[in-house]
Amino acid sequence: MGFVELDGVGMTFRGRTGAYEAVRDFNLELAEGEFFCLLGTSGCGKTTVMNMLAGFDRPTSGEIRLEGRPVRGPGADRGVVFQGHDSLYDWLTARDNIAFGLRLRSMGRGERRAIADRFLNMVGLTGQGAKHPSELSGGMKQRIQIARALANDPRMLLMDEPFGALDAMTRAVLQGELSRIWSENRKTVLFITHDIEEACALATRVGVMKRGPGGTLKAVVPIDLPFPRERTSDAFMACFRQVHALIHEEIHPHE
Amino acid sequence: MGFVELDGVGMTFRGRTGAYEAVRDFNLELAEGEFFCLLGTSGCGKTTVMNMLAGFDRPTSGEIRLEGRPVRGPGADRGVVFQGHDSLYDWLTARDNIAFGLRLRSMGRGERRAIADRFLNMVGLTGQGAKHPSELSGGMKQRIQIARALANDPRMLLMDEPFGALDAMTRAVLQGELSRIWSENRKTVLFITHDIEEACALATRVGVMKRGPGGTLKAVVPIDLPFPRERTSDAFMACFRQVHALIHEEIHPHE
Amino acid sequence: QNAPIKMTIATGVDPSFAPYYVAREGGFFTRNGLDVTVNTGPSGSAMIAFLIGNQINSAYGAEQAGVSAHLVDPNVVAVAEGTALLRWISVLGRNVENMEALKGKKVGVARGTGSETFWLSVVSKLNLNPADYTIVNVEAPEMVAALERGNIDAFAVWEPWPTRAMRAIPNTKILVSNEQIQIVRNFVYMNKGWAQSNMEATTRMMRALIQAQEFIASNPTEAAAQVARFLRQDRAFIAELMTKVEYKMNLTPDSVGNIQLAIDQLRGMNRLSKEVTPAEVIWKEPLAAAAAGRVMI
Amino acid sequence: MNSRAATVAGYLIGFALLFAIWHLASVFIVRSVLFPSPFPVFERGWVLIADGLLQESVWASMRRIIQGFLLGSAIGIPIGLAIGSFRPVRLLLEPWTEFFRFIPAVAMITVAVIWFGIGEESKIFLIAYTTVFVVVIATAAGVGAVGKDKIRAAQCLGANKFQVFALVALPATVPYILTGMRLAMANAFVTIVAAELVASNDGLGKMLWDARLFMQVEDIFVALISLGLLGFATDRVFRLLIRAFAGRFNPTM
Amino acid sequence: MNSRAATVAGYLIGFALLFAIWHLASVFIVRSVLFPSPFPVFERGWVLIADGLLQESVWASMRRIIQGFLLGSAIGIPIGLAIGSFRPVRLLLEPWTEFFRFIPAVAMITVAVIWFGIGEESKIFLIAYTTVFVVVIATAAGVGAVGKDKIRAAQCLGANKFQVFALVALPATVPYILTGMRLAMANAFVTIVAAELVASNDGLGKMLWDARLFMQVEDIFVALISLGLLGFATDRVFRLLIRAFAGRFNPTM
Ligand SMILES: Nc1ncnc2c1ncn2[C@@H]1O[C@H](COP(=O)(O)OP(=O)(O)OP(=O)(O)O)[C@@H](O)[C@H]1O
Ligand SMILES: Nc1ncnc2c1ncn2[C@@H]1O[C@H](COP(=O)(O)OP(=O)(O)OP(=O)(O)O)[C@@H](O)[C@H]1O
Ligand SMILES: [Mg+2]
Ligand SMILES: [Mg+2]
Repeated sequence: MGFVELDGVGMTFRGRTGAYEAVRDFNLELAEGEFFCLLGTSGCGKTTVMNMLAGFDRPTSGEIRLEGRPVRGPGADRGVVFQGHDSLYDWLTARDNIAFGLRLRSMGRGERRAIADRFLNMVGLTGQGAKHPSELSGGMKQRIQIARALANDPRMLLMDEPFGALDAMTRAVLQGELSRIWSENRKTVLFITHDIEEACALATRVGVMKRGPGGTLKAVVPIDLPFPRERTSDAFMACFRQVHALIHEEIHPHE
Repeated sequence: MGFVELDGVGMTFRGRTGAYEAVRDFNLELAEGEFFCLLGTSGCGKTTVMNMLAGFDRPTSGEIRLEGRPVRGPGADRGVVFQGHDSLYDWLTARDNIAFGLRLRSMGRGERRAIADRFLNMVGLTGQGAKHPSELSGGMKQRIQIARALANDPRMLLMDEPFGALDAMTRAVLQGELSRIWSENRKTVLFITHDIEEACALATRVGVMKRGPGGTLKAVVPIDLPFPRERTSDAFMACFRQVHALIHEEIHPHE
Repeated sequence: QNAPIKMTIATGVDPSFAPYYVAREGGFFTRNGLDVTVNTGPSGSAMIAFLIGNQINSAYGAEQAGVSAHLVDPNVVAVAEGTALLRWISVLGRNVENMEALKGKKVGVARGTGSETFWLSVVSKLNLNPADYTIVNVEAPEMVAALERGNIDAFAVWEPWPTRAMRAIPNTKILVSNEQIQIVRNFVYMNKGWAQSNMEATTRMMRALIQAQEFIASNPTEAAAQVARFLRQDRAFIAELMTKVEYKMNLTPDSVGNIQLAIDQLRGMNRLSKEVTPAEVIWKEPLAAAAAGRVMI
Repeated sequence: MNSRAATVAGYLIGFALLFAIWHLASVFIVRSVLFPSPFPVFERGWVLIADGLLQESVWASMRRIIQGFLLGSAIGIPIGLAIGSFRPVRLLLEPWTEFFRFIPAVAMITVAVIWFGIGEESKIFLIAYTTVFVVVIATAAGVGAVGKDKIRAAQCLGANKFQVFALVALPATVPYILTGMRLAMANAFVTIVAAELVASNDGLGKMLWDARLFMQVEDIFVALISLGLLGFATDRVFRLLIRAFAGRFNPTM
Repeated sequence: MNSRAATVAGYLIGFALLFAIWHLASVFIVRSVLFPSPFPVFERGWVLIADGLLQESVWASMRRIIQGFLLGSAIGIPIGLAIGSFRPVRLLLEPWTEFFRFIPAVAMITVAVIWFGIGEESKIFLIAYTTVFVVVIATAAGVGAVGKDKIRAAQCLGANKFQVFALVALPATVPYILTGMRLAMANAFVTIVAAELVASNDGLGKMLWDARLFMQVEDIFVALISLGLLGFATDRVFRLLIRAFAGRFNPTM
């Protein structure tokens, strides 16, 4: 029995324009401590899968289990980094946003502040803790979101293109931090990205989705390389090419 | 006299947490038909510069001129692709969002639809025109925004990380389309990105900003390669390395 | 010396309720060992309803309202006739000479108030045909505006409206005054349950009101000044209005007649939920206890 | 379907509870002749319905409410949009709206009669008067809350001030306008009672005033309950119409 | 600074215009003894101020308005949040709020007096009554408009239902609550007039009713203008307080 099991999961949206089957028969098992990267073309259903695993939406078919128990709703055991910045609290400073989860557990003010500042530091926003979200740039907001999820120290992390709006350098730094946190605590991670190199650098397994309608898991590539990974090594390059081929095939199926 | 001139432009935000000088003494001249890529670390002031050029914010010092006349406000001559998706109209379908600018010019319904469908096609969303923004994935929303700006056929395009939330393949397709449109009509483009390869592939010149506070233009690299560019060529690689070094230096100034 | 007895009474703002105001402003309540709070509302009749919940101990108002309240709660009783409104209500016409000329025209009447009672009496006393007149329901304060605008050609309403209208609008005159038709009377009401268990206070209040009435009769100018002060109104205006009424504080066959008339009128309007007699509505003990000579029934 | 059944069940339970509490209050707590238990009130209501009197009053009042409400909304929406969109308009008109909205309709009766006479017009005027300010404020607040990127996008697609107003501010403000109209509807119901104080021969307001004058407690409560239930029903219909016609503007309502 | 001057100038011009139009209307259009020109009204107002009578009335009414308004808001905000946040609460309470909000305060006078007597309490009750529903609806609408990602983020940071309610729904709803309170304030002013119909010895409402009974047109207008100006001033103060204390919740107001 895996830590997380997605068992024949499907999701059909019913809207004004009729029904749309976004995900069909999605099967996946994650062991505890795995770092799973999910790739796929835009609109194939990645966010939809993540929303179901987080417990925000109920699958319209199939079942999702966490440690054998069906997922019924969101919980502090699964920290989420959302696509977009709507999830930040406009009325709180960057620091208070990061400390929000700690406040929920009635942690003392001083301790909260110390932890929040540590994570502000980690995402490269030292000294910017007093700004409100409306005073931050796009990439800064995204980093606050990441810091908020990490500061809460969940067992599992669900991250939807967390580094999408960041420059290469900031991105590399955060990749390193995430990898370090993961190796130290062996959290289970589901990581959505469009960056194949990023996926190959971080993941223990990479999953590629078929495009929609009826998006589903098309192939899973295990990456058995030691951390930290040497991105110029031949083994890394081989992985990269394998994943790249899978995605390319998806875009141009007849070539 | 350039087509666009930014002359000693500065921007200081005054908020509850005091004043913050985001941009200082920014100087740049763009010739008509140039494709200028602006790079810089997250939070260095790229969006701020673009907002001033678009006419949304007035610089607190210096002046911006378009064809010699000071910019006083936004206009249809400068099409903008925003960072984030708040600018889409939730109450309109994807197709009507794309056709919004055409409707403003009282173009007939049929013609509008035909143009909108052409651009839907171009961004890979054929047949999805009837969906509303809330029914679209993050990447799909971004593509609708791009299509909306392009469909309006402005003289100048201001694009803030337009391809940020897209997978490599969709991104490559759109880069190709943008490059083609640009070569055909020689629009002037200001393009903000974090992807150095993307910048080198598209731009006639690449600008790198110094990090804030007081972010400003640090260096400009002209890229005199013919289009379409061969990304594996030595000349391309040289450009890439040059820009990469500039940015790297910015992150680790003392190395 | 005992602490003064606390009481709450309520009524409208109108010189026809002068005994209340004078008893307070002239200190008659205090001299009788009462500490009285006088509350005012839009009309005396509206305040009678508060006797039902025993929110107040006494009220001052018209017959119909008293009978209506008595029907809901038999504890609401009339203890004295307070004021006879001699030249108080009139039919006032604009561009019409007499009741004959008013035929086929529109008359403003404030439904459910003394205005309506009066109009019904005019019709029956002068043997008019009600079908000859178009009745328009208008609240008293809007009468003048309606007349001015030509929405109505005449109205039947109490002072100060007729006086005001005659001053403000040309070609207006009083067609009928209530002196020729029917003397309307305002009564003092009490909650019988409360009064019986507070007989001492009740008697003292009756005594204070009688003294106030006598004071008004003997010192009309000073009384008018007191009323004007209480109402924050112009002195001369109040004095003029006070000449149109007579303050009584007694119970006479006329009082009984008016209560009977009110009962009949309510029956005619299909508003009488059960039969009552004036003897049930009037309770003479308190007045008898204070001044036996004033009870003449 | 299931959710609709839950809604109806919730409403039924809610109303049943309301009447149960009323009954208990009238029997055990208040015990005043002025506060009847629900049964004599329902009985009286039934009599009035059998006589056709209640329907007549309801119809007369509803006609006035709807006319005044629609008139008030039709005036209030454009004014609110203009106040929210154009600073000079705001500065000039705000003293007016912010002044008049605190002046009660009941105090405007005399003025209404002077202008419109004692007929239907003055009643409709009073209801429109009471509707218009709520709609103005809610609409202006809505315009203020339109995301600035939405407006900027329109501007750089070439929209002039009027187009931003009509094609962005208006549709983006629809949820606020509708909330404002829902709130204003209660004002219209409240004001009908004051309006029917002026020279009227029918309507629930007149029924209420008459009943008050003659202390007919059951009639008072019949009128009150009619107003409450009518209001409830009108609000439901309004929401249904919103869902049907304007749903895409308003995912949350 | 410049913008504040423009605001004040705008207000002054707005009010000047209002009084100019009033003057012209009274002289050329309406020409009724019941519609005085502004000058005798100001004169009468001055006399009332010199006698201290106007201040007394204003103070009496404002005390009641503020007490009732604060009470109504204090009750309405949590109820609105609960209705917006919890479906069972909504289904059960909605019939109540949606029923009572259509019943005018003026019709509740009798009930208020039965419960609270003819003293201050019944007046404050009536004002609270008229405040509470507007605040409830506006608050509940605000909760419905909270971005779902904000709520989801709290849930997966471990917030229980109550914490989502208090730490996300409440602050995110503040702009709606404040708009609701601004709208409700007008209701409070409107209702003070009805409330002071009940056995009261002071206040602007009583001044208005007395003046109506004695046809003192100038006094009526003094009372109306006092209500309007007080309302205007109260609204400005309310907005300033919002800016000062709750500005970060509410960038648009
Ligand atoms: N409205 C504002 N008020 C105060 N500070 C602001 C405001 N907008 C931006 N800033 C500050 O200005 C700086 C530059 O912001 P800007 O959005 O231009 O960055 P950027 O280069 O676009 O970054 P990114 O790549 O993350 O989008 C940041 O430090 C930000 O905190
Ligand atoms: N609420 C909804 N109603 C209807 N259709 C929806 C809804 N949400 C998503 N979809 C559809 O489901 C499909 C998958 O969406 P999803 O957001 O999961 O894509 P994604 O893989 O995350 O894409 P991206 O990389 O662009 O974020 C899309 O075609 C989208 O149009
Ligand atoms: Mg997605
Ligand atoms: Mg930016």
